[in-house]
Formats: sequence, C-alpha cells, structure tokens
Amino acid sequence: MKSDIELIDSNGKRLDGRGPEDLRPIKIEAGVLHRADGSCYLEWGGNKVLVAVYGPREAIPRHSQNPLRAIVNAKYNMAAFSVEDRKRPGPDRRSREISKVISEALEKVILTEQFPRAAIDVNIEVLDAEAGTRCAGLTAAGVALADAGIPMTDIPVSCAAGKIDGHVVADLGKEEDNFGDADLPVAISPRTDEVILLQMDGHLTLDEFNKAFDLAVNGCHVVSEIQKKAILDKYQSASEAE
Amino acid sequence: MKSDIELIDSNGKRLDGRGPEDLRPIKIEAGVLHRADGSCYLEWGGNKVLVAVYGPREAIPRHSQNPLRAIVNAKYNMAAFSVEDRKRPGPDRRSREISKVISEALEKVILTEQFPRAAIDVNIEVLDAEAGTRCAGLTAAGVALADAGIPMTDIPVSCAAGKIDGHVVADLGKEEDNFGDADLPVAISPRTDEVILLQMDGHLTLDEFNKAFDLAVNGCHVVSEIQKKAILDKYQSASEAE
Amino acid sequence: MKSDIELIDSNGKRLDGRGPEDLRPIKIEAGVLHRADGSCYLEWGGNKVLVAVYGPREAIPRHSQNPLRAIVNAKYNMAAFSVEDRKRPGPDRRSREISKVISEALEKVILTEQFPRAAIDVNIEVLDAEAGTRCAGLTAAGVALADAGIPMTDIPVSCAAGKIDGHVVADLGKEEDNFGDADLPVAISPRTDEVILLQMDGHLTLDEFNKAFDLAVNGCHVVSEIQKKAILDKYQSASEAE
Amino acid sequence: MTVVPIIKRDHICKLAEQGKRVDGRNFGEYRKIEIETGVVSKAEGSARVKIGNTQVMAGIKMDVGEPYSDSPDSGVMTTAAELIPLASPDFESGPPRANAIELARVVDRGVRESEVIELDKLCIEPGEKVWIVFIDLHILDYDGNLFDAASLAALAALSTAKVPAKRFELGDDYPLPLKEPPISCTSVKFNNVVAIDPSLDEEEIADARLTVATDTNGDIRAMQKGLNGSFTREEIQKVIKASIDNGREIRKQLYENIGK
Amino acid sequence: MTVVPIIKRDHICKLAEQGKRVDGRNFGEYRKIEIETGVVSKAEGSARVKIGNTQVMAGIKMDVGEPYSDSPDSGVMTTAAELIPLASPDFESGPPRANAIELARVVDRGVRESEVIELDKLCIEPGEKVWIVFIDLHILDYDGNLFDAASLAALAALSTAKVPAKRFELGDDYPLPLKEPPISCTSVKFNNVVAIDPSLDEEEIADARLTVATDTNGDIRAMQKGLNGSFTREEIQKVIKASIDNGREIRKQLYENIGK
Amino acid sequence: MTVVPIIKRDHICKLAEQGKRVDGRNFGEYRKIEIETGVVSKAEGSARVKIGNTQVMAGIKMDVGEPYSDSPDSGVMTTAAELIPLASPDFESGPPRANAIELARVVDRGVRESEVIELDKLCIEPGEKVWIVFIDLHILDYDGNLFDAASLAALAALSTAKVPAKRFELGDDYPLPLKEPPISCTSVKFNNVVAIDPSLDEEEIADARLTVATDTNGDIRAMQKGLNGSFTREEIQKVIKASIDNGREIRKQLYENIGK
Repeated sequence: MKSDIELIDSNGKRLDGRGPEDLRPIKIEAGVLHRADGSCYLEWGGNKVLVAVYGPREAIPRHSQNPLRAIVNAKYNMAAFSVEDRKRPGPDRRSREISKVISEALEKVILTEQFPRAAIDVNIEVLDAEAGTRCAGLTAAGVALADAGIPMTDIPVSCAAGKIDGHVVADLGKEEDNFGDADLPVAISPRTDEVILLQMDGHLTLDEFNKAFDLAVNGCHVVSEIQKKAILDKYQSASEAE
Repeated sequence: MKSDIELIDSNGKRLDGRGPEDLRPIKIEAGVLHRADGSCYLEWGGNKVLVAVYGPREAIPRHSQNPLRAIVNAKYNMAAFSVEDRKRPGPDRRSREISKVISEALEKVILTEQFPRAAIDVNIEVLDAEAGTRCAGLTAAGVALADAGIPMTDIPVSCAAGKIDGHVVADLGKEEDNFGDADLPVAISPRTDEVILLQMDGHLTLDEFNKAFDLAVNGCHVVSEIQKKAILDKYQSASEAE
Repeated sequence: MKSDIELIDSNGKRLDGRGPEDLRPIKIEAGVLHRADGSCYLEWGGNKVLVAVYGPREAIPRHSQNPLRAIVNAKYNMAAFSVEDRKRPGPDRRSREISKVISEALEKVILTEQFPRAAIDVNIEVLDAEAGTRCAGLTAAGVALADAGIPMTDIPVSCAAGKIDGHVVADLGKEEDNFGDADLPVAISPRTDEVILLQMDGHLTLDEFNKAFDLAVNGCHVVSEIQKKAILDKYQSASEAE
Repeated sequence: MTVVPIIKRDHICKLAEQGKRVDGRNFGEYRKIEIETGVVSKAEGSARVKIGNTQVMAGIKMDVGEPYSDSPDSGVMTTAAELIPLASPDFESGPPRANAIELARVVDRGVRESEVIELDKLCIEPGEKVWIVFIDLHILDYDGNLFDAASLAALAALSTAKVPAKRFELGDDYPLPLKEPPISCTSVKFNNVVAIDPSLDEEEIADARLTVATDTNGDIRAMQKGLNGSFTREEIQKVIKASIDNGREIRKQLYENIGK
Repeated sequence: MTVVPIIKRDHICKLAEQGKRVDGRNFGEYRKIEIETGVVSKAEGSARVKIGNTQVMAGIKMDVGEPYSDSPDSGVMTTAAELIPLASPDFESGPPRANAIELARVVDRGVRESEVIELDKLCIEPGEKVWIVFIDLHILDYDGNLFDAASLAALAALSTAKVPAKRFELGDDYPLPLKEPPISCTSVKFNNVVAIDPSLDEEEIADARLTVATDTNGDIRAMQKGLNGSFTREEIQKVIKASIDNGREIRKQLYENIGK
Repeated sequence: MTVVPIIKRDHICKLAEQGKRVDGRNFGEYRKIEIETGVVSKAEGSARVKIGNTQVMAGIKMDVGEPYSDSPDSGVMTTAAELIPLASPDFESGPPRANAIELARVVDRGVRESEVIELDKLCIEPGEKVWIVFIDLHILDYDGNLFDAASLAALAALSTAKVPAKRFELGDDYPLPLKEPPISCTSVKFNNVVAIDPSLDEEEIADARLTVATDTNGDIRAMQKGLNGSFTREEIQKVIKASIDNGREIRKQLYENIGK
C-alpha cells in the first residue's frame, strides 16, 4: 500500500527522527513474573511484550513426546486490546504461523536433546503492538529462556530491516511497515551469526537485500547487548537480595 | 430492566396471585426413564426439567480421573425450543457456568470418596423454561441421584428468593425475574441448612439479603418434602410391581 | 423443484441424447498416486473423483480400535472448487452422512476380520461435481481398495436410477437431478447382487421403484466391467514395467 | 467401541430361528406407540413420542428471516437432532456425531422432499422476509428405532404447530400449512430374518437397517439403508410391504391424536 | 487432576488452628494491592492490577455497532477472560474452560447488573448505531484470587477509558460515562476458618469460596459461591461483613489511583 | 512424532558427501515439472502441477461480495490449503494444522504482496461490490516441496482463470487481470549441503529450508525460512542464486503452458 506520507526526508531522517540504521528505543526486564520458570518484559518502540517460559516438563499429551529431544512450543498471542481494531481472542492464522517460525528458531539454540520427552513452553503475549512484534517476541523469548535456566548454545535475538521510499533502513516503525516497500525480519544466534529466522515480503533487488540483511544482523547485535544487560541485572538484583 | 408492570399489589398479591412467601406449583416424578440409572421429571411453575443420572462408572478419558474420589459432571442444557427465541443447540457460556456451580453443589452431598476414579454424570435437560431453571434443575438432580441409588449425605434442594417492587419474595416468576430488583438462588443440604449454592444479582441491603436468604431456605424445605414424597412414591410403586 | 425444461423428449431421448437405460461416459484409472497404498481416478459424466486408500494400519486413537476387526473410514470430501458456488472447505453434514453410508457399504465386502485393531482409510476427493458423486465415489473406492490389495469378497460398485418427467431412467445427469422426480442411488456386491447402499428421495410408486431398482442394478453391472478392466490394465502395465 | 456380548447375540438369533423375538412380538409388529402433543409451552408446536421405551421429543420454533436466494418466495426449514447424554450411557455431549447427523438428515429429508411443510405459503415479503421453521429433536430415552420415533415426533409437532404471527406483529396466529406426511418405518435384518421396529438389543446385533417412508397411496417417498450388511431384492420388497402396512396404522394413530 | 500434597494442606490447616496464615496475614486482611492505569497505548482504557503476586491486565476497546433489538437505545458491553498459559503452569491454551467462563461472567455481571457503564448514554443513533464496549481480561500471573484482581482491573480500566469518538468521526473523545462501581471481595473457607483474599495455596485447599460485591452504601450488588464445600448462615454473614469493610478500603485506593 | 530412520539419514548424507542425491539429480536441479490447466470444469480457473511425484491441484472460484472498509476500491483474495489425508499417510483430516496454515500463508503472500492479481481492477461498485477471488489448494500426492508445487499450481490456475461476469449478470466473462508473477523456489540444507527442490526423503532429514520468490528482473519478492536449523550468509546467497536461475526456467515453462 502506498501513501503520500514521506517516510524519509532529504537528510535521511525518518518520521520519528531516526537515521537509517537506528533502532527504536528498547527496554528489557528479566524475571518479572512469579509463577513462570522464566520471564521477560520488553518494550521496543510502541511494542510491549511479556514472555513466560515453563519447562522443561513432561510433554502432554504423551503422543506429542519426542523420545530423542524436548519439543519447543512457542505460542505467540496478541491481546485483544493490543491493536487499533479489537482482535478476536484466540489464535488466528497469522499468529499460528508466527508461533511456528519462532518455535523452529528457538529449537536451533536450545539443547533440546538434553530433555527427551519434555516440552518447553514459551508463551509470548503481545500487550501493545506497533510493527515488529515477532522480532520483539523472539528477543524477549531469548531472555525468558535464559532466565528459566534453559541450556542454550546462545541467546537468540531478532531485528528487522526493510525498504522505505527506496531507502534501506533498520527496524521499521508503524507507518514504515504500513507504507514501506519491503520488510525483512531476521533472527540470529549472535555468537555465530547463523540465521535462525528469515522472512521477507515486498520487493528488494539483490543488492538491497544484502544491505538490508546486514542492517538487520547489525541490529541484532545491538539488541543482543541489551538482552545480556537485562539478564545480568536480574542476576545481580537476585544475588543482592540474598 | 424496569417496566410499568406492577409486580405486587397493595394487598401483597403477586401477578399470579401468590403471596410473598408462596412458591409456584411443583410436581416431581422419579424414575421416568428406562435407560438412565436414575431419573426425574419435574415441573415447577412453567418450567419442565428432565434429569438422567449415569454412574458411578469409570471416568473417561483416563486423565480426567481423580484417584481419590468420583468426579461429578452436571451438564445443564436448554432445549432449543424451551425459550421464546430459539436457542442455538449446544452449550453456551451461561449453561457452562450453571453446570459448574451445580456440579460443585452436588459434590458436597455425594459420597464421592466411595468411588475413586469414577464419574457420576448428571444430565439436566430444560424442556420448557420460565425463571428459576437452575433451582429446578438442581432439585430434580437431587431426586434423580437418589433414584440412582448414589450414596449421599442428604438430598440437595434449591429455591430462589428475590426483590420485586421493593418487596422481598420467594421463587420469582417470569415477569418478576425480568423486571425485579434482585434474584438470589440458594441450594442447601436440608438436614443441616448448609449452603451449597449461592448466587446473587441485583441490589439488596443487608437486611433485605437476610430476609431473602431466609425465604429461600424456607422454600428449600418446602420443596424438600415434595422431593421425598416423589422418591417414596417411586419405591412404593416399584415394590407394588414386584 | 420443478422447471420448464423438458428432461426427456417424445422419442425417449434425454437432454444429453442418452436413452433411458444409458449411462454417462465413464473412465477409470487405477494406481494414479505415488504415496497411497491404492488409488483410483474416475471420470463419470462431468464428475471427477480421486480416491486414495491407506491401510490396513493400526487404528489411532487406540480407543477407536475394534479388537475383532478392522474399521473402515471412508471420508467423502468435496473440493471447494468442485461446485458452482464455492463450498467452504471441511466436512459438512451432507458429506458426513455420505461418508457414513459409504463406510458401511465398503465394510460389507472388505474382509475386516482379517485385520483386528486396524483401520482402512478410504479418502474420496470430489474434484469436479455433477450429479451422482456418491455413486462415483463408491465405485472409485472399490477400484482403489483392489489396487491396495485389500482382501474383499467382491469389488463394490454403484449406480443410480431415478424418475424424470414421469419416466424411469438410469444415472441422472445434472438437470435431471435438479428437476427430476426421484433419485435412487444403489450400490451392490456384483457377484451376488446384494444391496450394500440404498437411498431414495422423491416419489416413486412401488412399480416405478422396482423398475428403477432394476435399472440401477443393471447400471452397476455395466460399471463393474469398466472397474475390472481398469484393475487389469494396472496389473498389465505394472507387469510390463518389470 | 463396544463388543456386543456374544451371549446376547446368540440368544436373540436362536429365538429368531424359532420365529420369536425377545419381547414376544411378531417380526412385523411395532411396540406400543404413544403420541402426546402440546407438551412445551414455549414452542410453536411440540410432541413427545414413545415407541416402547424409546422416547423422543420434538419442538418447533419459528422465526422471521431471509429466504435463500434461489427460492425467494419460500420459507426455510431446518432440522437438528441432539443425541443428548440423557438418553443413553453411550451418548456423549459435544458436537453432533455421524449418527446424530444421519438421524437429522433422514428426518429432514422425510419432511422436506415430501414437501410436508408448504414452504411456498410461508413467504411474508418475496425475496425479503419469510418464515423459518426450526425442527429440534431431543432424544430422551434410547431403546432402539430412533428414526421412526424422531420422524413421528417431528410430524406430530408440526401438525399441531401454530405460526406465531402475533408475536412478530404479522396478524393472527394460524396453523402451520401442511400436506399429508409420509410415515417412516424401519426394519432390520439379523440372522437372515427381517424385523420391523427394532429394539436396542436387536439394533445392536443387526446386520442391516432399512427405513422406508410411504404416503397415503402406498407410494414410496424416501428410503435409507444403514449398517454394514446387505439386503437382497426380495428382502427389500418385504421391508417395503411391511412399511406400507405399518405406515397406514401409524398414520391412523397420528391423525386420531392430532384430531384430524 | 492434581492432588494437592497432603503435607501442604496439613501445614496450612495447622497454622489456621493457631489463628495464622501462611504469609503472616490476618484472616481479614488483603495482600498488597497495586493499580496502574494507562498501560496500553492501543486500548481505550487499560489497567494492570496486582494483588500480591497475582497480576491481571484489563483492556477496554470500543467499536460502533448495532444495538440489541430489545434495547435499541443502549450501548452493548461484553466481557472476555483468557486464562492464557503465561500465567500458570496449569493453564492451557485453547477455547476457554469452565473456570475462565465463570471468571468472565462474574466480572461481567459485576459491571452489568450494577450498571457501572451507563449504557443508555452510549447510543449514537437509536436502533441503528451504538457504542460497543469490550472488556478483555488477561491473567498474567496467577497466585490466587483472580476474581477480585480481574474485577478491580476491569473497573480501573473502565474508569480511565475514553470513548474514541474522534477515530469514528463522531466528535471529540470523552470519558466513558460511569456510575459508582461495586467492589468485589472474595473469601474462602478451609478447616472451618474463613479467610479473605486467598493466595493460591489457600485456594487449592479451600472447601468453599464466596465473592461478595458491595457498593458505597454497603449494599450487596452481587454474590457468587464456588467450590464443592458449603457455608453456614453465620459464615455468610461474616464474609459479607469482611467484604463491606475491605471493599471500602479498596474503593478508596481505586479512587486515589484514578484521581477521583 | 516420527523418528526418521537413522539408516535413511546416513545413506542420504553419505551420498551428499560424494556430491550425489538419492534420485541422481544435481543439487541445483529440479525434478520434472508438469503443468496441466483447465482440469476442473466448475472452477473459474484450475491447474494440476506435478513436481516429480508431488502433485497439487489449485482451483479458483470467484464470487461477488463487499470490499474491506480500508480498501473500498479493491477486490478481495483469500487462499486456503487443505493437506487432505489423500496425499500422505501422515496427513489427518480436521482443521488445518500449522503446516497447512504456513503453506497457505506463504502462497497467499507470494500472490498478494507481489500484487499478481490486479485487485484494483476487480471493483464493481466502489465500497459496495467487488470480486472475491478464492484460491483453494488441494495436495493430492506428497513427495516433498509442497511450497513450490502449490505456488506454481496457484499461478497456473490464476493465469487461466476467467472472471465469471456472465453468471452474475455483469457482462461478458473476461480473463482475470494479472501482473507478472514471481516464481517460488525452495532449497533445503542437510549435512551442510544445500539442495533445491527437496524430495520427501530429503525434507525429512533437512535441518533448514528456505523459499525464495523472484521476479523476471531477478529481484526478490518473498522469502520464508523454515525448520529448526540455520543458514549462514553465504548459504543464503547460494540459495537466492539458485532460486533466480531455476525461477527463470520454471517461468518459461509456465508461460509456454498457458500460451503466453
């Protein structure tokens, strides 16, 4: 969908004043819930996401168990009040697809073979939504998994890049997502830069793709530092409390 | 909802001529179905209710079993043709809530610990509905459970009271329910007066509540006698048949 | 529903030129799918039907197993694009009834007692629909079962007869089905003429019924020859390939 | 899946070889039929039918709605059957299973295809507003032969139904316009005998079932074969004959009951 | 079905006999309550309420739609609760179960029957267009007493909600018109003591639960008994009294929070 | 959950180390593709596509309906995929699972985001009546690489579809207005090799999957990564290159087939 809005001005400044490579403000807090084995609250621009991890625990029903490894069930859910027009409660096709690609991405970093027949449930709740919720959800899931002490090869992290008014930029905001030319969400294992989630909608030349891909990966590394700080803060406050 | 109807006149007479403490006519018959382990047909004012009890029998699926006691599954269902505007078949939120509170009330009197891993199914079918169906259903369930020979500490019984035009009265009828000020369904174990179901909607002062509560409990005792007579009639006709 | 269309002319010719006892053109091919244990593609007039058989294999879930014999699950499904007005995907009441009567008909000829606790799944997919899909589906199922090597007492076969403009005719076409007086689908075990499926809608005198029944059974025998040829062709091409 | 005890089967079959049925009936004889109408005050029409211990309630509700686009001048009818868990230890609550769907569809076709309800007289405003007739069947006690009990209950409820015109401010109530209904009779086959109006015991061991609906002329208006057995041509003839005979008797009882 | 460990039950009961609760509270005392409003930018109104570790979020969304035919001049309200698996290891995703339905219905009745939302002021065009108010409850962390936390979150969210008239080109936004709300207080009974604001541990061993909503006059506006135990007349009186007392305190905190 | 036999995995991996695939293809080579259009008379457009043994049917149906309120001048499109149990012993009937939903959404986005259907030309009356295009995918035989087969079947069916204007009394039928479609090519990674057009055996042992849709200019129009493995930057480049090359060939075959 095209519009008359100019998404990026002649100085390369975007609607909210960001430069092409800048991310929206991010705030991450680990260990915010009492019942969950691990949890994370994340704000990323206008997005607010809460993640709770339960497990590893016996997978139910039994026929869903994998005798060789744990299964990872990410459930991405949008609160009815998280979007402009109220969303009917319950999973729709979009949320079920996102749950699937996030589950697959997380399985890559979790040492699932340590927990045969188990399930690791990662409940991702979008409370306020404003472009990029799947990146926000996966990023928060990484922190919540770490908070739950789930053994992982790395803390997974996600960031998108895209194209607006012909320019390749990082981390699309709301209008940029609605009226831009392409969106490229990427998730990586930051220690190796292996790509664990990758989707693209829109129109990119091969050159633009490469540029956008690099911006997204760079964005992942920026976010990764914020993740690590959140986990550290949690451990420090926990040990101070002792 | 308010209306211009005068629900109670200056002589304390209600629309159908009843005094404040009078119940609508009640007719109870036990053992009316062939297949069920126990059954009851009950008419209460314009309500017609049929209850069938099955069990105790093995609870299915197995993961629903309680190793220490029987589970009680009351299912309250309204026939599509039982109300003015046809009701879509199948359970709705209202009927599922009523099923839950009736199940909990019945569990209090049934000696569930005698039947670990078992289920006792109490199917309550409202064939004609006219205010007070949950009281009618629970009362009929009590008789059907007795008819099925399920061991109980007491035969549970239910009756409502409420407020109409500022007066506290027993057993609200149709217009009284629609245009009244408050409705207070109560179920008790009549030997001890212990309250096993209690709900209230509307507006009652503390004094009005106490008055309404006592009217409902008195009503329960009146209905309890009719229950006992129905069970006796069944046993007598059964032994005569031998 | 009546119409002004004359379904049969004074010479006994029907809309598509057929005589009263003539069937529409039929084409049957066995073994058309790679994954299925047995399969069949059938064209019958404007109908196009694909059937895949899987099994015998362990019936799942376990509580659906019959310890004495295999269960036969025919699933009749119409593709969304197989009818004039797009059909919502998934089973509706009509397709579930047809699945039931076809399953029962097939159970009569399959030696189910040879495979206790097993399931034999017969997936019938209507790709293009034009009157008589249940007969087409059952007939294709017979061939697919034979192709799968399922032991049977006979290859079941089906054909309908009916009444149009007061005349009894075989194998109703589209307009004949819409505007005719009666439809009588029949399936038989052709070696014994035992009737394994029989339904009738419309209005037939006893004499008309007898006539229609005989036409349908004759039609079954005609189709049965085409079935046998299709199975033979498959075996021959298979043995030539060796 | 219940395996019917071999002993019961053997017993019923042995009796059948001696020309007898478990409950002493002839093979062509129905159990006692009771028809009671007007049993639900909220319904436009209602009936409770007993065939032996089997008990079915039918209620008719009507509403005003839109016609189907391909029949703008006709009312609409719809039939639903609930095999509520009240009626049998084997019925479960939940969405209707294949048995309930087949039952509802057979009753529906019996009414619809024979045009029992004169739907063309149920048009209020062509293309805009028509009467919708809901037939709801509740199985109360299941001891075999649901098809006949449900069909008969539907017909009895329809026969006493009033169009609730007043409630919708469309003039005075009037009887639902109906044509002569066909009567459904069901037989089963077991051990090579054919028996009409099967009890539950007989249904459970039956190989095949055949329902035939016939009208006042003895014409056939609907048929439905069920179960995983077969019928010969001769057996079908026999079933049709018994259906015509019993249908006549049942129609008489229905007419007496509804005062016709 | 989880069997609550006997040891935990014994421990809680033994403490109760000594007049103590597991977390040191009095039997008539609530855990710390925190109310935060305006937490979701996309919602017309929102609130996060904590009672101890229990945490519930409520969001209000509004839309324009048709009124019910029997109240053409009134807005419409609807309440949904999701026991999302985030909040407890025992909550499963899928369609709402009996517990979620009871929760939503109790919160809904608390708002509806007391006419907290002035629905008659939410009519845009009589019989044609009215405001629809959606109350959505998300349970975030479950440590007992969901009814009170959810009710309070709904009230706090409603109290700060704006009618989004501008988005629908119906003039300027304005506060959702509300009356004084009743406050819900829940008590449970175990080992013959009655304790208000049960923690999860207490709920799991409780015999019976009673929720009482009271208004500023101390009048009763709604009650709901739950669980498979019973109350005596005296216990009910005691619960009502505690509900009136605590309701007064909680209302004060709500008003302070929403600047009223 | 099936555990793929270790033996099969070892065999495929060993071959891969020798630079070979099970069926003798090169890693950058497709199986034989067959496209047949106009196979369903009732559909507005239809196609059956085979890639090796994998077989998918797509049918296009059109109807007249209301536009979305945020695009009143545009037609509407919707895509559904049924993994009907016909196609594989592992597919179950019932509501669509995650795999079917992902498949439908990937095909849908491939058509929608590239604006293959010129929806702005499918407006009949702005804000009131537009054409609705239903793309229904039926998987008939599943031997790997459903994404490419389904996408290609959808495109072939669309390419031969006629707008059924006559049936709706809106003038003469005319070809569905379309732009040049992007072609989807899928590769998988196993044992650190990247192979295009995976067979079922290869899919079952694959670590990661990547679908890339490219247009006539070699630009990227959609991507979807799947499975629980990862790709390096270099592998992604390789996959894109192979997708551009093969996409060009497949487009040529599609155009020949639809006579363009």
